[in-house]
Amino acid sequence: MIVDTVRSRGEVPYPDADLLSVTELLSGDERTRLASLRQFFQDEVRPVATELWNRAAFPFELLPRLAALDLVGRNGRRDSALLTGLAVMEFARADTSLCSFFLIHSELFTEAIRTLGSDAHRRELLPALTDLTNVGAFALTEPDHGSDVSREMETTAERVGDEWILRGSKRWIGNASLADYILVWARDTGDSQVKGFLVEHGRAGLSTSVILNKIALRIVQNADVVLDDVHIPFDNWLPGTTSFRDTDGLLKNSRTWVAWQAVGQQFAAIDIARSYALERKQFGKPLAARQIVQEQLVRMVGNATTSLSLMIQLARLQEEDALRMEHAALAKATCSARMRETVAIGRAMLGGNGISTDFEMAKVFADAEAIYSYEGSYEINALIVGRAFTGLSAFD
Amino acid sequence: MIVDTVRSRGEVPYPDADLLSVTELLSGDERTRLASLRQFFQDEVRPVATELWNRAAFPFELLPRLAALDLVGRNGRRDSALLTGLAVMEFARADTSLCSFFLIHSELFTEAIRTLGSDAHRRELLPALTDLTNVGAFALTEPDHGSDVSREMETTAERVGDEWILRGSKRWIGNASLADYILVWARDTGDSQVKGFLVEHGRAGLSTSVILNKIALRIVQNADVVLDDVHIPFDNWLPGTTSFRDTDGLLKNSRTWVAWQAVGQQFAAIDIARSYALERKQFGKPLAARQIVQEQLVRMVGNATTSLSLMIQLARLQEEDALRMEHAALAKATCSARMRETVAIGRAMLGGNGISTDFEMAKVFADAEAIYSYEGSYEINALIVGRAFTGLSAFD
Amino acid sequence: MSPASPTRSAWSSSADILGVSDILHRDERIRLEELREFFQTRVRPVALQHWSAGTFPFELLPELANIGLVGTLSETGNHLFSGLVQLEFTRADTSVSTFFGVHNELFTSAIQLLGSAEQKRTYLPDLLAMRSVGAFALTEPEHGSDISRLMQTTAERRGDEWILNGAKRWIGNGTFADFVLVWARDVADQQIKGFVVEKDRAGFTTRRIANKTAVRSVQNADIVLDNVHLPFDKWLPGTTNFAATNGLLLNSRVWVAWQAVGQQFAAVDVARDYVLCRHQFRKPLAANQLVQATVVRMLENTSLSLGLMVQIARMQTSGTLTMDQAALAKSTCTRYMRETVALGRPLLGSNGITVESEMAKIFADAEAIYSYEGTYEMNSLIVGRALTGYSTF
Amino acid sequence: MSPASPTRSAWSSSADILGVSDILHRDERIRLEELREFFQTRVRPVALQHWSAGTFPFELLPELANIGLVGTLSETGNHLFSGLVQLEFTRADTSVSTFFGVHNELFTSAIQLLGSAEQKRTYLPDLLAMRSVGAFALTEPEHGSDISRLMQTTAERRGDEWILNGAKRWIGNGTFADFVLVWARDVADQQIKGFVVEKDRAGFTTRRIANKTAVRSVQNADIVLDNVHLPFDKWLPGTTNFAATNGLLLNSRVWVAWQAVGQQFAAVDVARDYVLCRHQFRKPLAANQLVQATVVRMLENTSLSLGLMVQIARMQTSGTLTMDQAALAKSTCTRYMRETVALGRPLLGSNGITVESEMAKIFADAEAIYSYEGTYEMNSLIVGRALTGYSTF
Repeated sequence: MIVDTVRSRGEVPYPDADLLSVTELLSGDERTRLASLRQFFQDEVRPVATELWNRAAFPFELLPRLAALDLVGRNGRRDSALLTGLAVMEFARADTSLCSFFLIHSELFTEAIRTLGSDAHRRELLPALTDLTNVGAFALTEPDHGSDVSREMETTAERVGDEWILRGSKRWIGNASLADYILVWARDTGDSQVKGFLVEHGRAGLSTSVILNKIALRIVQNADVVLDDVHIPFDNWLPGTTSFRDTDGLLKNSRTWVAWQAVGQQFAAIDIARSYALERKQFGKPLAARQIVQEQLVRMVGNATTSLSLMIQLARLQEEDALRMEHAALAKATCSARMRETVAIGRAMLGGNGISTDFEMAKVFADAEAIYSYEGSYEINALIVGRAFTGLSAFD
Repeated sequence: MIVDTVRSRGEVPYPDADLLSVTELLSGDERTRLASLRQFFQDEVRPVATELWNRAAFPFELLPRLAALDLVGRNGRRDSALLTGLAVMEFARADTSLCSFFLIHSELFTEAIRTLGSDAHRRELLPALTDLTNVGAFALTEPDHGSDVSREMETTAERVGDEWILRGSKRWIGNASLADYILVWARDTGDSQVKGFLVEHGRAGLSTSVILNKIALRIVQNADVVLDDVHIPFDNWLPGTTSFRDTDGLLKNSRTWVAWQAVGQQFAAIDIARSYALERKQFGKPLAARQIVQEQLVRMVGNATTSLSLMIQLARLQEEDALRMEHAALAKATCSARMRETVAIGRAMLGGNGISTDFEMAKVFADAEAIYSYEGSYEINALIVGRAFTGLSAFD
Repeated sequence: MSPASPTRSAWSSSADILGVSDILHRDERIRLEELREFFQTRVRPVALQHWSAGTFPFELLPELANIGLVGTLSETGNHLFSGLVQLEFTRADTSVSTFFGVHNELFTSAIQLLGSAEQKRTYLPDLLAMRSVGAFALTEPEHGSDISRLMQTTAERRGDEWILNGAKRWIGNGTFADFVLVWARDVADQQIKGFVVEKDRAGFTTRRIANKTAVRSVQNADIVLDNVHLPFDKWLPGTTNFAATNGLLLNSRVWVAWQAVGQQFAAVDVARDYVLCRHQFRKPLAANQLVQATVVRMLENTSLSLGLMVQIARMQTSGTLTMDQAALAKSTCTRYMRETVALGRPLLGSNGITVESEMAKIFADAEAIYSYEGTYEMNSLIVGRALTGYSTF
Repeated sequence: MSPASPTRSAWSSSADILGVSDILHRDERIRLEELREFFQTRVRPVALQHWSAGTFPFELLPELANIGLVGTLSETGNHLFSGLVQLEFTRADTSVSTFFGVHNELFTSAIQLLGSAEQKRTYLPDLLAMRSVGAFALTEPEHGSDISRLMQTTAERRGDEWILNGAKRWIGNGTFADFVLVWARDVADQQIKGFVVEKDRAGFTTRRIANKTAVRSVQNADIVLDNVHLPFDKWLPGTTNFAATNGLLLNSRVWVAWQAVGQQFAAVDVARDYVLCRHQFRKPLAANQLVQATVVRMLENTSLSLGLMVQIARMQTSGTLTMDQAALAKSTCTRYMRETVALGRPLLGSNGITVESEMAKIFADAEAIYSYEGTYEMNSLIVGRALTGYSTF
């Protein structure tokens, strides 16, 4: 039973729990676009997501319709930072797994081609990527190295004549099993710098195995990737990648989009919790008519609304090209911490029904854990902010 | 207006908020003793404490009656660890400042004489100490060194003939301005070990200045102590103190008593909050009849009751002589963290009246901050436990 | 490195840093150690796979019977001992311990306490030997916390028979239990009474609740009772009104509070193993202040919870325990548990969202414990009523 | 080392790590900078001593008048600018900013919005120049949140006079204000209306509330009105019923939410200075993970609060702000503030309980902000009603 949010919309004020009148910040065209994106996510994504999540299955059939939204940006078209953020939020509000699939493809892989690839890379790859007829993945973390992968990366790329030979293994790589291209980060044995390499699906020596039994983001196909003497042409190196620092721009923005996901997750929890509290009766009156429940709803809305407010400032910094890594780290840490409290309150509001995905909330609650831990754990992001604010590094 | 706890006792179940029937753990004699101590604290201490706290004044006139309770233990008489703990709890429940005064005198100074002093020290000093005709203080922390004072202590004791010469300064020393004796910890310049020295009130070169403008434990007279070439006889050295390790036993137990104070503080907050919530009406019914308020009260009681339960186990370990520093650190950190949440809930329950000491809660709330920070900050105690549990030290 | 390998040796280094098990008699300590060894070596290793698949480990039933668990728990008069056994069971796996709790604390206890001599003779031997399994059907699709006032399932006496009609929801073990204790409102006197319904009765159907994210090995059922005819003597004569459930619900609330402690021990076990084994920036995670502070907060909550349960057990043993106290134990221990597992889960980073890490399972299971046997809020308001004299529910 | 010295230079390194002040126009930024300098150099240094003594810094009044604060705030149409000014005022001292808020947001605004032309002519010049000070008397000894329904103070019209009777409690500035805006129930039509009472009216007495642990420099009063006779024209004609207070309370709630942000900035200022200066184990406290994590949690809360207030200011400026939104701002920002100062206070250890450290004052003042202008709970239930359609108060 998907709780009928639409029905309850007509019955309560602030039907979308938007206490900020946030669309006032958009132009007329942007408002129209956001409304149609939102409608797509709510009508086409949300209703199918829970069943996919239960089966840990990926909906290839959805890709053409998703491509039609032109979210990846055909021919260089870009939405504003705020509209993009709100779109990510609304996507995650409908389903976080599919939103994550999309962000890996669009904001990590495609954006890497755009900003770090050669002209030839862009010319050859972008059309199919923006149309979602090709899908990309981004392979950075390794089995033994997550937060410290920049210093401790073990995967290597050895230049031999006109080729690179890649060796090593990667873990937790989203989309890897179904991707046409994987952007593999490896340490060049020549100069010991970390660089990015395109590895096409089907290359000899490349193998992927999907990570099963996840409790979060179950639609996303994460894989262990093994690179066993994978030979690729020299040109598969992205010329914009000469050291690990070149990931900064990508990671800064992707951290920001993940923070937007954390906002979307909160509104998803609010949508479900409010509808449930209005419909579920206890001792003859709705849960929503009880003080404890109202205070919990308001705490959720307070968390979500302040998180959204923070992200509006992040979007401003992005537009002004003033966004720094510590801003993105602050946003990611802050919004994901709020999210964790928000979904925990919401989960409990549904009682026993909150542990069945049939009521959606269990999925939202579980997905929050992935958001909290990926793109840098809470602690790592906090220490990035701490370093910026105190001038002292406390990573080790 | 002191809220009339006694009146409300007859009207509600669990009048003392004792959901553990804790006196079942005591013998008949112990129950009688605890009841009479409790009555003294509630009838003689609590009613005068707020006004003293407002003025930051110390009630010398109370000392004879306090001595009559024989809490310090005349002629070697000792209460069981559990009864002692419950007595500290009930003392703090009535007023934390006076309880702290008492603990400094009894559990730090007098206990040091008992366990680390010479026979002569014991013979000469104990009678007046147990009668509270003499008062002791304990001078360990320094202006620049709190948690790291063991390694960084700057106060020195130089042996010259039959004398020691003490030089340095101490900060935050409770009772120092009114004490007959101060136990000063100083580094022996001979062997660089930290040792304990008795400094009598009035010694040339000893000066104390009371720390004013505290927001917590305002009845306790904390002082800055300066030792400017203070000459004391050789025998003023406590022969049981040959290195800093000798403070362990004292600090372990005093940390435990402070944890009991944190429990008492919680019950104080519960007493006041419940009485207030039963008496104060809003929209025509008592605050106590509202869900939000009840959940808050139960959270306070849950915190207090589990803290008390933890301390019952600590008392068992003390009786079995199995108490280790990590147990005491766990108890101090845990109970003081719970206390902080409990008094914060209680403070807010009184609304604007909660910031006036006329309603007592403001005092309880403010005092909690001292408890949280003294006898090792929360973090230091946590890291002691962490080291014991992981085998790894993370202090620096 | 296997960060959370289910077989370990250092049991001495458990979260019981207060040495609570030292309070037990020597015989009890030995038995507890034996059972812990059984739970850790037999239950814990198979639990992960069943949890992922949402299947019940039927292969464990003979072993559970063989180790004599039902007998141990029903024979001891020391509630601290039985509580610690439940803690150790949950420490190995919450689903299987929940299955067992339903069978033992709710169904078997009901026969023992509320059944006729004849019913005891008929049912107990197989129950104790776990040749048959019981379930307990109280909550309904529309009513959880308010079930006592608003129960819709009915029992109508016609001659020597009862006819039951209605629906039940969330019934643990419901899909396969041999016997379900169904609570229904007697239409004659409007009182709620208990009836033993065998699984093959005509009109009795169960449907498994799929898609759970917590205690996934527990087989919860939606049950429909459509004109189920029962012989008169399937009514438990000790159940003349809803008050009959009080003793059962008191004990089961305490049992669930012990589960909340066991969950925390499990989280501490897994967390410590992981942070000691996993290296970052070339040192163990455990060498970081932030990591130690997190583990210590878990230990704080665990110690508070365990400390409380020692006292609850004392009052249970002395027969003075009230529902207020049981409700406080349930709400407080589950509140701490929820924080403890929320602290522990991220210590494992992304690895902590795979079932294989064990932590993901522990984290997810906490939500069931927080919400069943009365939600956190409902138990709090029971205590609130006791503290203030005002009922707000 | 002076861990929390009130004069510092590194203002660039403020808690506004999002650069919110960059949104302002250049002129506004310059003026904000000027006011911040004034608050930090003139207000902050004298605030500690007055707070300890519980005295009001009358010596500041000419300077406050001179810097033109009332005018700046009443002339700007940009609520973000005025909010940031209030933030900066509170960052220097909460008591003095509270005094000013009562005078400006509650009393002076009431004259401007609800007074007659004659009243404006009479009162405003002195109010703007701070030659006279106002207070606002709404709450009563027995009624706070429920004052609109249960107000007991009465106003009775007799010929050309009003006669006021009743008692008010917690009235900020009440002991020395030249004018108190007293709200009373008109016995004729039972509506609540506002009256300007001069401090020397017969029958009007005030008693200072002593022994406060928060905003100690604010002079709160218990007020008794014993047959106070007023000329008819002391009634503000814009106040025909309680709804007249809505606009004032909306704005004052927003102002208090800005105070909650200012408090957090102050806590961050003091915390950072301390942890950078204070050494432990021969390194700055700030080099510890635990310390950094704590400071970052403070920054998180501060950034969330400030981010929200930027949006609130936008809606205020566009005239669309509702009481629901103001209530959300007040409850949420004060919730974060309370956590922020609770994180910050122990960073200073025992030094953090002396007023001289500044942190003790900030920590204590938070409690007043959390409870006034509607408690946390009451504001939450206003939002809850909006979200659900059900009123629970």
